[in-house]
This record gives sequence, structure tokens and C-alpha cells, in this order.
Amino acid sequence: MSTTTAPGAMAAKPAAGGWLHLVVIWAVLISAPAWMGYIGGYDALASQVLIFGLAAMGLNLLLGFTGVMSFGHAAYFGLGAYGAGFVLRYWVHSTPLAILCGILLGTVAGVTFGALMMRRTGIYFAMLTIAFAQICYYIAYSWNSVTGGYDGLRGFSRAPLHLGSYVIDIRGNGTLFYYFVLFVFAICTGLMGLLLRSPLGRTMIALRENSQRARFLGIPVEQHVWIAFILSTFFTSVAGALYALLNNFADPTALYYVISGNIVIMAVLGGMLSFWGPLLGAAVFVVLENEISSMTVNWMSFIGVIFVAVVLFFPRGLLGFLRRRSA
Amino acid sequence: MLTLVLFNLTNGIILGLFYVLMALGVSLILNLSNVINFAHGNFLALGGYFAFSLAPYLGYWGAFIVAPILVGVIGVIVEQTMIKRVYPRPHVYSLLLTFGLAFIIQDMCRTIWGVNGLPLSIPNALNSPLSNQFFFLTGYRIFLVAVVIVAVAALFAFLGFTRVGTRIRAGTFDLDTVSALGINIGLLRALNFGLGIGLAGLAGVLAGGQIGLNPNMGDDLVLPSFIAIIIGGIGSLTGTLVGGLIIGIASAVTSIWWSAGSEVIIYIMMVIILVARPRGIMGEEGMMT
Amino acid sequence: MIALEAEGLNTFYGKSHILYDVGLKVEEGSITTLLGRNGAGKTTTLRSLVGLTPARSGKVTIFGKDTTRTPTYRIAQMGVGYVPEGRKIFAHLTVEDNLRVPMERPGPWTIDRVFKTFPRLAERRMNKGRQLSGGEQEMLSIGRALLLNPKLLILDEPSQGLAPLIVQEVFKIVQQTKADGMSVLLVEQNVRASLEIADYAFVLDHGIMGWSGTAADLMKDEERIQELAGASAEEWSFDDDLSAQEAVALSHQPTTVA
Amino acid sequence: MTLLEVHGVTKTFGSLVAVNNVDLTVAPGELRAIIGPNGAGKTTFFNLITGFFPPSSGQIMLDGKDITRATAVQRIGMGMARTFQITQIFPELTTRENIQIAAETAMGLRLRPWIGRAERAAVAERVDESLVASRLTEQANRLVGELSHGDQRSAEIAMALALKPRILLLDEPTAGMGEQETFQVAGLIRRLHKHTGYTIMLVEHDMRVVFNLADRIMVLTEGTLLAEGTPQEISENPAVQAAYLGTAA
Repeated sequence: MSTTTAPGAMAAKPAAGGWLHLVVIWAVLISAPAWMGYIGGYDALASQVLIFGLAAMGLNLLLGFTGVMSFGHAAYFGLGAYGAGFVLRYWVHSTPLAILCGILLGTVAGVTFGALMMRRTGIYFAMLTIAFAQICYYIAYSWNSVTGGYDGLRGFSRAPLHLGSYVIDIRGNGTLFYYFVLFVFAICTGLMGLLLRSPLGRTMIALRENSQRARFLGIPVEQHVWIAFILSTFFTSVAGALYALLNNFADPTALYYVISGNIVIMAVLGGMLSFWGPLLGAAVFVVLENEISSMTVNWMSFIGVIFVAVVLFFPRGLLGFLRRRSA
Repeated sequence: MLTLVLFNLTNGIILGLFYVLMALGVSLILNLSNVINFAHGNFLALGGYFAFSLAPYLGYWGAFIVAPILVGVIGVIVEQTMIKRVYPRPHVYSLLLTFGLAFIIQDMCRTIWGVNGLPLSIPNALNSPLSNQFFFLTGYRIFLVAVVIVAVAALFAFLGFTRVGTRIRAGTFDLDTVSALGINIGLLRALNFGLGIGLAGLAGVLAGGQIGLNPNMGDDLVLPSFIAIIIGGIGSLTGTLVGGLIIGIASAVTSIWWSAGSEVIIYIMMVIILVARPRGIMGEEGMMT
Repeated sequence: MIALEAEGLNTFYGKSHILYDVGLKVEEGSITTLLGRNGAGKTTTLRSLVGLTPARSGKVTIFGKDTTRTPTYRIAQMGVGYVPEGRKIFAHLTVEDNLRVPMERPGPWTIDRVFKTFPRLAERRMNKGRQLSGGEQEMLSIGRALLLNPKLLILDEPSQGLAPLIVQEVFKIVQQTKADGMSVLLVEQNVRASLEIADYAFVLDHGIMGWSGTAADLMKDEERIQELAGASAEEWSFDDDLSAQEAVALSHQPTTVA
Repeated sequence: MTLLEVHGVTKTFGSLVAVNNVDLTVAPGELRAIIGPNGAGKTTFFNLITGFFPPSSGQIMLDGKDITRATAVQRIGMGMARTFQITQIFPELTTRENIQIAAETAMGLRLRPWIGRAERAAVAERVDESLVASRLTEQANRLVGELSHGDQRSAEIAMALALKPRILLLDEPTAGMGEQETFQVAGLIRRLHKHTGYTIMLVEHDMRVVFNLADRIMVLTEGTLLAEGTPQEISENPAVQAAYLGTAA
């Protein structure tokens, strides 16, 4: 099952880094709205980095930590977005409920598709993830009356947060919304960190390291691949729900396989063998994509070149590259 | 009514043939090199555009022959400069690489030939309907069916009866042993890659005459061709052919009464096959799973 | 003349060091056998010689040409036939298709001749590789390598898992190839049988070349042969005493003795 | 009384008969060795017992229960533990983490996304005991992939110990090891057997290991049972001698 272990893999510890790392990472994230403007960024872009970072970190639970390849995570990202959108558009004006429903939709799909795929391995598994994601895309695209079809689900907006009598209005205020996203992001990464230090998390790493050994210690490999897949889709669907809240719409492109590829490249670009690598990858990718698409009509080529360059020149990702340099 | 049934059925069959042609190319590459080619649909587009640009100089028939070969040659160059470097690496890298290539090729097509659709004109002899009632049964469509049948038969004959073909089949099983028998497996893989891409190029020329040219004309065929491979069973080219035909026929039949359902049905079939026969129709224990 | 010579090979699988400065030599027209216990590194040595697992350092010379960095297929094209461990038949191809895979170098061996030499294969010509018995697979693997018309034939444990009668047949073929003027490098576990037909012998132990000389000399060294076959029964004295801590730890293991 | 019983198992791959109608009984507390030349079907036989794949025919019983169709995971739950010919470990984790994964699985914690203090202490105790028993305490915090060959093999055995199995199955525990390492691993197996009464079954090539450790030996050739008996009986058996030293061609 070691389909994704990079060449010359360095020890990927479940640990989320030393205290110093954590302090630096959180300081950067918390202060982002203060300095984003100076480097040409804006609050929505910062939110986007966090959202895709979360999606990529969720994928990386599977890719980097369990060693199982998914190229269809757009499905769970997109379903998270649609789930949130459905609540706001058709049901109640509540941001927390929207997020919960997004998670529910994405994770239920993860449970179902995962059950159908868990016995397959390697490239077969990867192809199935792509196919299942395409099913979701296809449904969203053609079920016009519910999803809005090609134009997407529109006509909703995120609702203010009610904390008892205190109201936080994240509607128009990008900075406040950024902190809301950061709050959700913090909870999710905290959960991931705890998970990876738990017995369940260790079984995931055991599968990556040697699935045969794991099986002959009494770990039912397929069941644990399934669980890892579900957990991974859970976090990716949280990101999807936030994405819908950020844009105030959900459209089929969120489910398209291009998004799947983007999430994978973010994880690989940052360094899929480290906990925070995918966040770094997301930051670089999202900012570059934003810059390039505003600079040239040939942005597709640039994106393509990023993919090719990462594969050919930085297979260990930026963090892996830096660590090798310093080693 | 009969006209409508036949109309949808023909459309479905034509679509199914494109699935077959694409899936066989993807499968060839997957079986020998273990690479999923996301850019396969973009090579298809290149085939169509090459034919468009060559036709003024070579005529339709010249372009028809030369364009797929040219696309195959480009496939070999891409394989030699990039793809072969990720063979020893985990699958995620080859997926990302072909994914990136898909972007680059599509953007090249946009830049060179423009964003808007272009027509690929076909000889008048092929263009006219055979009868007024069955207006959709043009000579071109019959020609298309014939070409695909000949191409598929030629491919299987090549793999089954020639030495190189036998070596490719042996290589899908054990490349080390093939090389120990004096065969340059680097060359074998390059050739095989070129062959698979050439099939996409041929599909592109054929599709261009049917639906015209645009930069993402192949995109909608890529995923169905993956499904054809999954349904047929990974590792078996015969399985891919069967899988391609099955989804082709299924979408043709579905389109008789539900024309929008022609794509839905192939996903439904995939799920059914996965539950009922997890290795696919012709998939065998231990082959590339 | 020397058909093959290796000096100072160091080979690794990933991080683990398998061969330590291994050297060996195959005289032209001779049968040289490479012996050693399981896990001694015999298969790895052969894989390094034919370039499938290239040595990290050292030098391989085949027919006077440096082939240390030569790709496997070129080594084969120089006239090196390799019969791998476990035969490596293409299980999904027919017998005939298996024989159509190798590069045909000019020489006496043709598919027809292989079928004449191995009539069993001719009978099963249309059977798939996976339908063959172990002996038939071995014949096919040897026949396939012979189609290269090699000047040097390398065989990795051809007797593995075969009945004694078939082993004898295989060894007769090996002798025959020598009579045809081929040089042979034979890795075997069947020590006596291989020494019987070999001219020279090398003994590998834990990745180190421990002994080399003529087969006749090794034949006389009964003790070494016993040891090679893994049949020596020297007594060991173990230190079975436990520390107090160990005694406690072990006492918590479940015992099935009531 | 028997712990492990095998009745007439056969395994075929295509038309290859790898194991042909083999019987075996292992008594509790016995150290049983399986020997035979390469390709004799030893590892296949071993894989049938541990549930790597099912037999083509025949029956396998553990402790009186039919396990012929049980999965590997089920067999481990019933008290089997095995090691592999090529050491199977989690190379990028420390020795302690390797054993910890085994211990947590055996203690039924593998699905737990969190564990309490008491459980954590119980796991740590079991891991420490395995480390002590296999004399790996000093290597506990090193990456297991960086240990010596002999220590890696000891670590693999330590993982099996953390499962607290009823029968320990070792596939060529000294394969590819130097003199010193062979002695180290053989010593560990012997200590386990002698001081705990562990039932152990091993496949082995090195006759010294076998004759110094085994209570009983079975010999396989060409997939069939050639001989069975005490080390004394086996060493005097002419058929075994011939199979091992090779008959002159």
C-alpha cells in the first residue's frame, strides 16, 4: 500500500511540530489580516488559503499519513459546499447548521464511496476515487432544479453568528470572517493533531509504513483504510462548507476533478510527509494562482508548469526540500 | 418514432466508439507503464487540430494519416523527456504530471488555434446522408465506424501476432525479465506510449469531422475511458475493449428513452460492477490492483 | 580467456548492504558454480552481474568489456542468457509467445530447436505459462534464455522445487550447453550435484566471498560441503540466564503449558 | 493434547502443486522446526497456517477450532503471531512505536481516537516488557529501520510478543544474517521457549539453529512430508541426508 511514500522518505512524525514551530505558525495566521495588504493580498485570499489548506491537510491524512492515494477529494470538498448552501438557501439562515450539514453531506458520501472502494489498492483505488468524484460532479451539474446546474447554487449568504445574546456579524466583514475561518481551522487541525497521536492515528501510519505487517498484527487493513478515508473526507468537507460561506455560492467547479488535482498538488508541493506541509503548499498555490490569473491569459500553462515542476524537481515538497538543504 | 430511436442509437454507438478508442490508449499506457494519463483527452484535441492545420497542404486524407502519427511522435517526446522520469516513483507523481500536462496542452491549443470552435471539413463524398429519412446516417458516420473497427483489429493483431506486441504483453507482467531477454524496455515503453497517444490522435481526427474542434473537446471522454477500464478489469486490454463497448452500448440504449442519461448510466454500471465483480469483467487476481 | 569477471561489488537494497566486495570469475568454456546458504547474497550477485540491481561500487567485465553501468538489455544482447530464480515465466502468455519475447541473436538456437530439445514444451505450445508444472516452467525459462544464443548462460537455482529426476534432466542440459561451447555460471543449493558438473566453485557467505577454487577441491572438503548444505549440527552453548527484569517481563507472557 | 493440527492440506497455484497433502500436529509448549530445500513449499505451508491464503483442500485447527477459512486477522485474534522471511517492520517509526502499535492492537485499542491515562500506562508496561524480553531497551527510541539486521529481527519478534500470542510462528528467523546475529536471534527464541513454555513453530535453513533449538523437526521436499521426528532421528535419516546434500547428477 506504500503507493505514496516519497523516495527517500524522511521520518514523518505524527507530531505537529515543536512549540516554536507552533508559535510561529499561529502568529503568522493570526496576524495575517494585518500584513496581507502589504504583499498584495486581501482578507478573502487569506481565507481561501486557510480553506484550501484545511482541505489539503484533510487529504493528507490519507495521502501522507495512511499512504493511500485519492485523486477525487473534490467530491467531498464540493459536497461540503453544496451541503452548506442547501441549508442557507432552502432551510434556515444559520452558519453553524450550514457547516454541520456540509460536513454531513461530504462525510456520508465518504462513508458510502469508501465502503465501495476500500478493498482496492494502488492505482485502482486512485481511479475509483476519480470516478466517484465525477459522479458527484455529474449530479450537481445535471440536477438543475435543486443544485442550480451549471450556474451553481446561488442566492444565499452566510448568517451572523449568535453567541448567546452576543452577535458576531461575519456577513460583510472579511476580516471577521477570516477569524471565523481561522477558528474552525484551529479546531480541525487540533483534532487532526490529537488523532495522529492516538492509537487510531498510529494504525494509519502503520498502514503507510507496511500494510502487510499491520495486517499480521491483527489490524484489518481494509477497515482502517476506510476509516482513514472517512476521516479525511470529514476534514475536506469542513473546508468545502467554509468555501461556500466565503463565496456565498456553490457551483459544480468545486466538484470538478481540477479541484481534486489542486488539493493533491498543494499537499505534495508543501510536503506530504509533514503535518503543516499541505498548508504551506496551499498558501503558495493559492497566491500564485491568484497572481498568475490576473497577469496573463496563459495562466493555465503556468499552473501546468507548477505541477510538472513540483513532480520533476521538488517531489519531497518545499518543506522536504528545505529540510534536506539544512540537513 | 423509429427514426428517433435510431437517431439516438447511432449517436450512442458513435460515442461508444470514441470511448473504446480512448480507453484502449489509456489502458495500453496504464498496463505497461503504470501511468494514468490525464492528458489523454488533450492529445485527442491535438490530433484534431493537427489534421485541421495539415489539411490545406496534405488534403484531408493526408492529414488523416499524418496527424495521428504526429501526435504519437509528440507522445514519445513527452514520454522520453518527462514521463519516464516518474516510472520508479509512487503513482501520485505520474498522476500530477499528466494532470499538469493536460493544462499545458490545453492552453497551447487555445493560444495557437483560438478559444472558439473550428470546423474540420471532411470530403464531400463522406458528408451526405445516405437517405432522407435517416438523415443522421451519413457516409462519414459509417466511415468512422469502419475506421474504428479496423484500428482496433489492427491493434489487437499487432499485440497478438507481432514480436513487439508479444513483448509489450510480456512487459505488462514482468519488465525486468523482458529486459534480461535483451529487450530495450525503455524503447518498448516509449513505443507503447506513442501507440496509445496515437490512438487518441486518431480519435481526435475522427471527432473533429463529427463535432468540430475546440480546445477541450477530449475532456468529456477521459473519465468515461477510465470507467471502461475499471468495468473491463484493470490489466486486461480485452477487458478494456469489452468495457468500452459495454458502456458505449449502454449509453446508446439509454439515450433512446433518456438522451441526457447516456453518461449517468456508465457510472451506475460502474457501481454495479464494483459491487458484483470487484475486479471488473476480465480482471484477474493479482493483476495490477 | 575470461567470460565474466567481477571485482569488489558492493550492492544495496535500499539501505541494507547485501554484497561486500564480492569478486568472481567465469573462465570461458567452463561451468562455474556459486554456492552459499540461503540469504548469502547469491541471487543479488547475479542481479548485479546482469545489471538488474546495479552494484554501488565495483566493476563487472563481460567478454573483456566493462559492463558495470551497462543496462540489462545490452548485457543480454552481448550474449548473456539469464534464467532467473523462480523462472519468471510470463504466466498469461502461451508457451510459444514466451519464446517469442527474447531478442534473437544469430546462432544455432531457434524456437524449433527449443521444441526439439524439450518435447514437453512442444506438446504444450498453446498452453498458458501458468498451466505448466514446475519442471516445464524451468525448461521454458532455460529455453527462452537459450534463444538469445548466449555465450554465457547464468542460471539461478534451476533445481529449486523440482523432483530429482527432473533435476537430473536440467543438469544434463547445463552440461550440454557447455559441450556446445557456452560458459555457464550456476547458482545452486544442490551442492553435490552442481560440484559434479562444475569446473570451478565460489562460496558466498553473508555477502562475502568466502572460498574459491576448483570444484574438485571443494568436493574433497566434506566439512565445508556439510556446512554449505546447512547440514552441520555443531552444538551451541547459549547463555540462558535472565536478569531479574527479564524474568519478570517473561513471566507475564501467556504460557500454553498448564 | 494438541494446539495446532493440520490435516492433509494441499495448495496449488495453477498447475503447480506447492504443498501436497501435509499433516502436522504441534503440542503446547513444543518448539517445532520445518526444514527442507528451497522451493520445497515450506513458506507456502507456513502461509497456509497463518492465513495468508486459504488451502486448496485440507483442514487447519487451532485449539480444537476449525480455522481453515479464518482470515489472518481472525487467526491473530485467536492467538497466532508471525514474523516474515524478509523482516517486516514499520521502518520510519521508533522501536517503541513499532511495538506500541502491536500492543494497542492486541489490547483492543486500535479504533480509539483517544486513550486515558490508565490505558496509556498499561500499553507502556506491555511495550516495556517486550523491549526487555527481547533485549532492545537501549534501542527503544531509535528508528527501527536504522537498527542492525539482528536487532530489526528481534524487534519484529518483540512486536509478536506484545500480542501475547499462544503460538509464535517464525518464518526463517535467521535468514540473511551474520554469525553473531544468527546467534543473537537464536538465543532470543531459545530464551522465550525455555522460560515461558511458548509454543513456537519455525521454518529455518540454518541446521545449527534447528538442531540446537527444536524439540521436533518436520522435513518437506517438493511439497510433501519427507520425514518427521526428533533432531536425533532426523539427523540419522538417510532420505533427509540425500535431500539436503543433493544426489549426484
